[in-house]
Amino acid sequence: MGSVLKPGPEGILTPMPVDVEARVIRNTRLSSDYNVLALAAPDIAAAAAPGQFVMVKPGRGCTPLLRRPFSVFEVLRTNGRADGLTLLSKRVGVTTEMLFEAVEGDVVSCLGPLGRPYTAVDPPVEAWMVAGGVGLAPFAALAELLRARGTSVTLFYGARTSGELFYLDWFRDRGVRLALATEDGSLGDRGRVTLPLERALQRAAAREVMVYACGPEPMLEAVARMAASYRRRSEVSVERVMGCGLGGCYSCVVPVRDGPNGHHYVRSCLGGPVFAGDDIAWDAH
Amino acid sequence: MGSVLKPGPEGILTPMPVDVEARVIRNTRLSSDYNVLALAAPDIAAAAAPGQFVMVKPGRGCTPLLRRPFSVFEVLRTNGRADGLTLLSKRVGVTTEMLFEAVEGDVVSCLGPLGRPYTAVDPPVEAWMVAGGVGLAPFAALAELLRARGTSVTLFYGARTSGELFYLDWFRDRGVRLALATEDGSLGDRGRVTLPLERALQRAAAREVMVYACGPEPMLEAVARMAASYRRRSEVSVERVMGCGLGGCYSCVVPVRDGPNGHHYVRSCLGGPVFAGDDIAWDAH
Amino acid sequence: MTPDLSVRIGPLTLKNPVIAASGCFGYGVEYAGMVDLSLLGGVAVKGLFLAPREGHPPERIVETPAGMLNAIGLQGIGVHRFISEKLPELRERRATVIVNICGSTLEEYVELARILSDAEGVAALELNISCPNIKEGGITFGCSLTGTYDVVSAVKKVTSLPVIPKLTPNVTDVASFARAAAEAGADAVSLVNTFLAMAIDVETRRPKLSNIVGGLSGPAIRPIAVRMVYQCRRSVKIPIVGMGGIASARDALEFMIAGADAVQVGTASFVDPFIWTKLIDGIGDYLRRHDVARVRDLTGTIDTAAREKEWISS
Amino acid sequence: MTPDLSVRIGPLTLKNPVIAASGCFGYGVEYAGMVDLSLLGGVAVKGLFLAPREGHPPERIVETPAGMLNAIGLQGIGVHRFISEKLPELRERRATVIVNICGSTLEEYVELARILSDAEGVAALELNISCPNIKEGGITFGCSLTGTYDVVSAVKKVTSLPVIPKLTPNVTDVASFARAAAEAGADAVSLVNTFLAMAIDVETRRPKLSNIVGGLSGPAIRPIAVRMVYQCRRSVKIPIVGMGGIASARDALEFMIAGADAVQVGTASFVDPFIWTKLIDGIGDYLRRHDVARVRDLTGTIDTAAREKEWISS
Ligand SMILES: Cc1cc2nc3c(=O)[nH]c(=O)nc-3n(C[C@H](O)[C@H](O)[C@H](O)COP(=O)(O)OP(=O)(O)OC[C@H]3O[C@@H](n4cnc5c(N)ncnc54)[C@H](O)[C@@H]3O)c2cc1C
Ligand SMILES: Cc1cc2nc3c(=O)[nH]c(=O)nc-3n(C[C@H](O)[C@H](O)[C@H](O)COP(=O)(O)OP(=O)(O)OC[C@H]3O[C@@H](n4cnc5c(N)ncnc54)[C@H](O)[C@@H]3O)c2cc1C
Ligand SMILES: Cc1cc2nc3c(=O)[nH]c(=O)nc-3n(C[C@H](O)[C@H](O)[C@H](O)COP(=O)(O)O)c2cc1C
Ligand SMILES: Cc1cc2nc3c(=O)[nH]c(=O)nc-3n(C[C@H](O)[C@H](O)[C@H](O)COP(=O)(O)O)c2cc1C
Ligand code: FES
Ligand code: FES
Repeated sequence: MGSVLKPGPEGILTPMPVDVEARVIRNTRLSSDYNVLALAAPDIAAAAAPGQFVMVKPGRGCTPLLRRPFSVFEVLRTNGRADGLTLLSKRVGVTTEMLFEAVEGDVVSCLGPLGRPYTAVDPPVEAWMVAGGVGLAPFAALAELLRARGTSVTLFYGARTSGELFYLDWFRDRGVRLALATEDGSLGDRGRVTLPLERALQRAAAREVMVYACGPEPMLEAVARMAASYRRRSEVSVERVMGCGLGGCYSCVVPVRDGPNGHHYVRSCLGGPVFAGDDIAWDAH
Repeated sequence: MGSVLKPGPEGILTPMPVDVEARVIRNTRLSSDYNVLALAAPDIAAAAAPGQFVMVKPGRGCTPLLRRPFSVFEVLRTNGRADGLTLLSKRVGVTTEMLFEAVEGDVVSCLGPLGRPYTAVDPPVEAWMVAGGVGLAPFAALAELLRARGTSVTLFYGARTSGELFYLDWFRDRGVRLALATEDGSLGDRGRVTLPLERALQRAAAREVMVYACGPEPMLEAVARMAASYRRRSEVSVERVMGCGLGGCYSCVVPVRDGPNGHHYVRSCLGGPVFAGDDIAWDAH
Repeated sequence: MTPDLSVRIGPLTLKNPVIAASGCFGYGVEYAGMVDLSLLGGVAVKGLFLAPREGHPPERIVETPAGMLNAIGLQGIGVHRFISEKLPELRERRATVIVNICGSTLEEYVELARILSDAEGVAALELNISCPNIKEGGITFGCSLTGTYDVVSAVKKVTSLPVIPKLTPNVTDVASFARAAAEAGADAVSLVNTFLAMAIDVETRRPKLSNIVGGLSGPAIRPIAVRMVYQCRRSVKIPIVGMGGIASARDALEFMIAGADAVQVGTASFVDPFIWTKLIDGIGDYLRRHDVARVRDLTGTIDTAAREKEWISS
Repeated sequence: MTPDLSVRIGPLTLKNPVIAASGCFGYGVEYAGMVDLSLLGGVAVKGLFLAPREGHPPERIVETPAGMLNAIGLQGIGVHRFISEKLPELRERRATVIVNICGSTLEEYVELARILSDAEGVAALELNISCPNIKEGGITFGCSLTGTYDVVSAVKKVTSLPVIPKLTPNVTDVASFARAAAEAGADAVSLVNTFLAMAIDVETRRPKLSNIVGGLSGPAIRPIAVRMVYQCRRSVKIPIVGMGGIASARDALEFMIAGADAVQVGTASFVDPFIWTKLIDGIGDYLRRHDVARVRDLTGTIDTAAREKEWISS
């Protein structure tokens, strides 16, 4: 498979996905539930844009049966050439359990890159990335891309507790400003990540800002509404159960606005996972 | 679970089986299809008698769903105490594939010991063990037991080709005489293992002999008939697809003689896997 | 709080809802040394005809994705030997014995019920009108509404034991069979028996089972079985014993929430013969965690209202 | 020897027996960049009504042991947009297009058939009378013998395209539906559609699908589907398109040996979107290995005679 560009049916150009039996290079456990899995998948790594995802299946057999979607977290490079990628994974079920337990040399089937990436902005527009929990996943790659363009980047990052805020130094090292929140108040604001975000929006006055969000859906909704009320553009990465990741099954739909009150369902694996915050019909279900 | 003795419903005393999550100590590949897997399962190893089996399931999940039966090959001892066992496995499907690929530290669920063992004989009776292919499996443990009793042991061992005759030195080291056969003639007699067996029976004249057999069913039948025609006792270990290994499912039946022409089905996990060669109604199916 | 795990199947009270499924636990006695039979909600013994039966030749089972096929053909010792050879030990072990009975004719069911009603230590009769593996009788009742009605009412006339017809899933509308059973006076229904299925060895082009077809059980069928229990729950008021692919406490709870009063476990007990305490303890833990006092309060509590939105910082 | 992989589905000749199953391959065009559509035996596109449809709200799928449930609710763009927006590209890619049509009424099936008969590039019509996820129409035809007969004969009257009713497995006797279809003039039947099933989240006690129930597909159902194909083969002479859990060439061959003339693959193509050449090549290898000249010579060749004994030094 080359990397031919094709027009996605939901109206976006994506490189042709490839299916790679990727070897595990390294598995770093960040906590009792989170791990970062490094995979040798040069073709995918070279083609992936921030916000895109891969469909992953560890092991053979029927448990799990279907692939699962994961954002491309970091792109790994050797001598400047992309040769691997990492996944930031949170243990919630059978696949993530296997990713958590994976050891060097294991093979993980990896199909990608897939989906519509975030739209990178250039200076003077500032990039504000808003992450809830494992919603951090697309933002390492996005931060690198944006910083390479000289764009100012802030990460608003919320979790239950400070022990679940990862990669803080990684972002600081790349000149990313951090605004943190924890539900137990152990680091940053006590409460949700929308707290520091709203404060910043209040203070941002005339600055141009693009808000990127990834996290649980109610958070995405809150962020999109907040951005809109402050007249800022937003892009959110939605998380849907995906059967195929390729437009085949229609499992992954989100309600997209259709005039003032209507909506229609769009497959998030093709039309997303990244959508403009304004496009989603948040009230639809 | 202790090692209480209970009367098996098919009329035999067996120790209570235990279920052990056994760690893989070592995996030795003997060829592209055969391997010997060493498992840490002291309770089973200590209780197992030659000819008994364990019900094994590698991995979690549904592939495989059911356990599979394997003979206890060797009992491993440290300072004389049984602390592990090995399985001789031939790759034929999903479970044996996983056993072939297993690495140190993996966990294999192991239930046993199960079933009716071989009846060990004492001098002056000689023990003739007849193995076809992976049918070698029960005979390492049996040879050790018999040699410890001072019984003279001969192994008749057939396979397709010399590369599939394993553990020859192991048996020689323990004073076991070998009579080999290969279908391609690369070692021992060209042809089936019944060739050297019949020759030996012809020559054995007045010696008392007990014939033990394990291998494909047509071989067992041939051996049992041959032993009977030379008026020697035989015990054969039958290989049936087993759903439970405990008498619950009635999947594993063999036809056992019932008067001159009749037969009834006996569960080989309880009444066997070892049966007197004369007891099986070879013509029944 | 120690949750109350007892459930009622008509006139019968089980100490907990976990029953060993028929045909998957021998006559129970095979397991008596390994498992304390008195801890189980019940033991459904292997299907019995009046006379002993040899069953089908091997191969009798084959594994399939997340399931297995069986065509045992109801090998069994017949009701008389069961009563004389097995029942005394089951009684001694204080097992709650549910006898699964099979007939080639309506009369055979009636005769079996009569004989077992006189035996000591039988808690209930499960009418196997749903075995897919044998030609004569059984499933012909289970696939006909009047057949189901007739066999249940005939058996009810001759016994005071609770009567639990076991329904086949191989029908268009299982709930109508539950209704027929209820109208005929069944004390409960149990479902599902296995799905008629087959597997072929493509190298030899032969069926993998000697009987050509067999019954599919195991986790593979669970979602269909749960749906059938759900449909029956909305259709009848009598207790339902649910089964099909239960392999964990969570699976058992799924059946109960869908509408089952008790559950049976077959295939999964082949994989883990020590599953029983895990299931019973797991159900207890769930009840404690969810602050439910009695397991019977779970039955049929599926919430089909629209989901609400929750925001947790996942 | 290069084996002949072509098969005949009534008047239609497919270059090989491997078809992408409806609802599992979008409108085909989604895959056009990844898969050479002209290499497939056929592409069964997503079920179409006359009008566009929104389908059910999420969650629409959930994984189950060796299978998955779906309740998509036939979201679709309607037949007119299909003809104008998708069919031209499918034609250009030289796909053999099988259009899966759904109706709420008999008239809707007829109207769809009429419209599609006038469109260029449609090879056959598959009548979806078996979708378990929608309330109106469809499966009510598929669960009634006269309904099946009526819809097939009505459609046959208005089209010269091959007509392939797709049968539901949620019935007691699937072969009787195949017979009804054959008598009504169907060119072939396809089976199975999904099994009505459900899954419940025990923590919330809510169904996992918004539609409460959905259809079970994937390897879990394969043994039941194979049995149904086998039964239909012994009951009708028209071609059979078999499906349900096919994930390898061996699985496809199993269906053909049981009686299928061609096969469809759905769920497994989600796991491996590049499965098509693997299946086609695997079938070819098998034919070579077994010295079978034409794949169609395999259909229904199951050998149900007693097994012979073989002795290999295993
Ligand atoms: C585009 C996209 C990108 C994603 N990126 C990441 C990532 O980088 N890192 C990460 O850890 N996770 C990510 N996810 C979520 C991830 O796909 C799920 O956590 C994963 O599918 C769970 O699989 P499992 O087998 O471990 O759990 P399962 O056993 O399948 O499910 C466990 C629980 O999680 C729920 N669940 C399963 N899949 C999803 C889903 N897609 N969305 C919401 N809930 C689900 C189930 O309902 C169930 O309650 C992403 C999802 C999408 C759609
Ligand atoms: C008491 C007993 C002791 C055994 N000891 C050993 C042993 O020590 N070493 C060893 O390698 N094997 C042994 N076997 C055979 C072993 O159980 C099978 O090889 C194993 O079940 C195959 O599992 P699988 O998942 O790899 O293959 P599967 O995928 O289950 O099957 C692959 C193929 O093997 C056939 N098969 C599966 N199970 C059996 C079976 N039980 N008998 C015959 N054919 C079968 C299937 O029909 C299929 O064609 C023993 C069997 C029994 C009954
Ligand atoms: C090997 C085997 C034998 C069975 N024998 C019987 C039987 O004798 N009577 C009966 O009513 N059901 C019988 N069943 C069906 C089970 O009781 C149960 O209904 C079915 O297996 C589904 O449950 P499971 O998925 O937990 O196994 C048998 C099932 C298996 C697997
Ligand atoms: C997500 C999904 C959508 C489906 N949509 C349709 C459909 O629109 N029309 C139809 O006839 N069958 C539909 N089916 C059924 C499949 O075509 C097929 O009959 C079934 O999935 C069994 O095959 P499989 O196990 O290979 O998936 C759908 C199946 C799935 C999984
Ligand atoms: S995941 Fe299948 S269409 Fe989007
Ligand atoms: S393997 Fe289940 S009874 Fe023998």
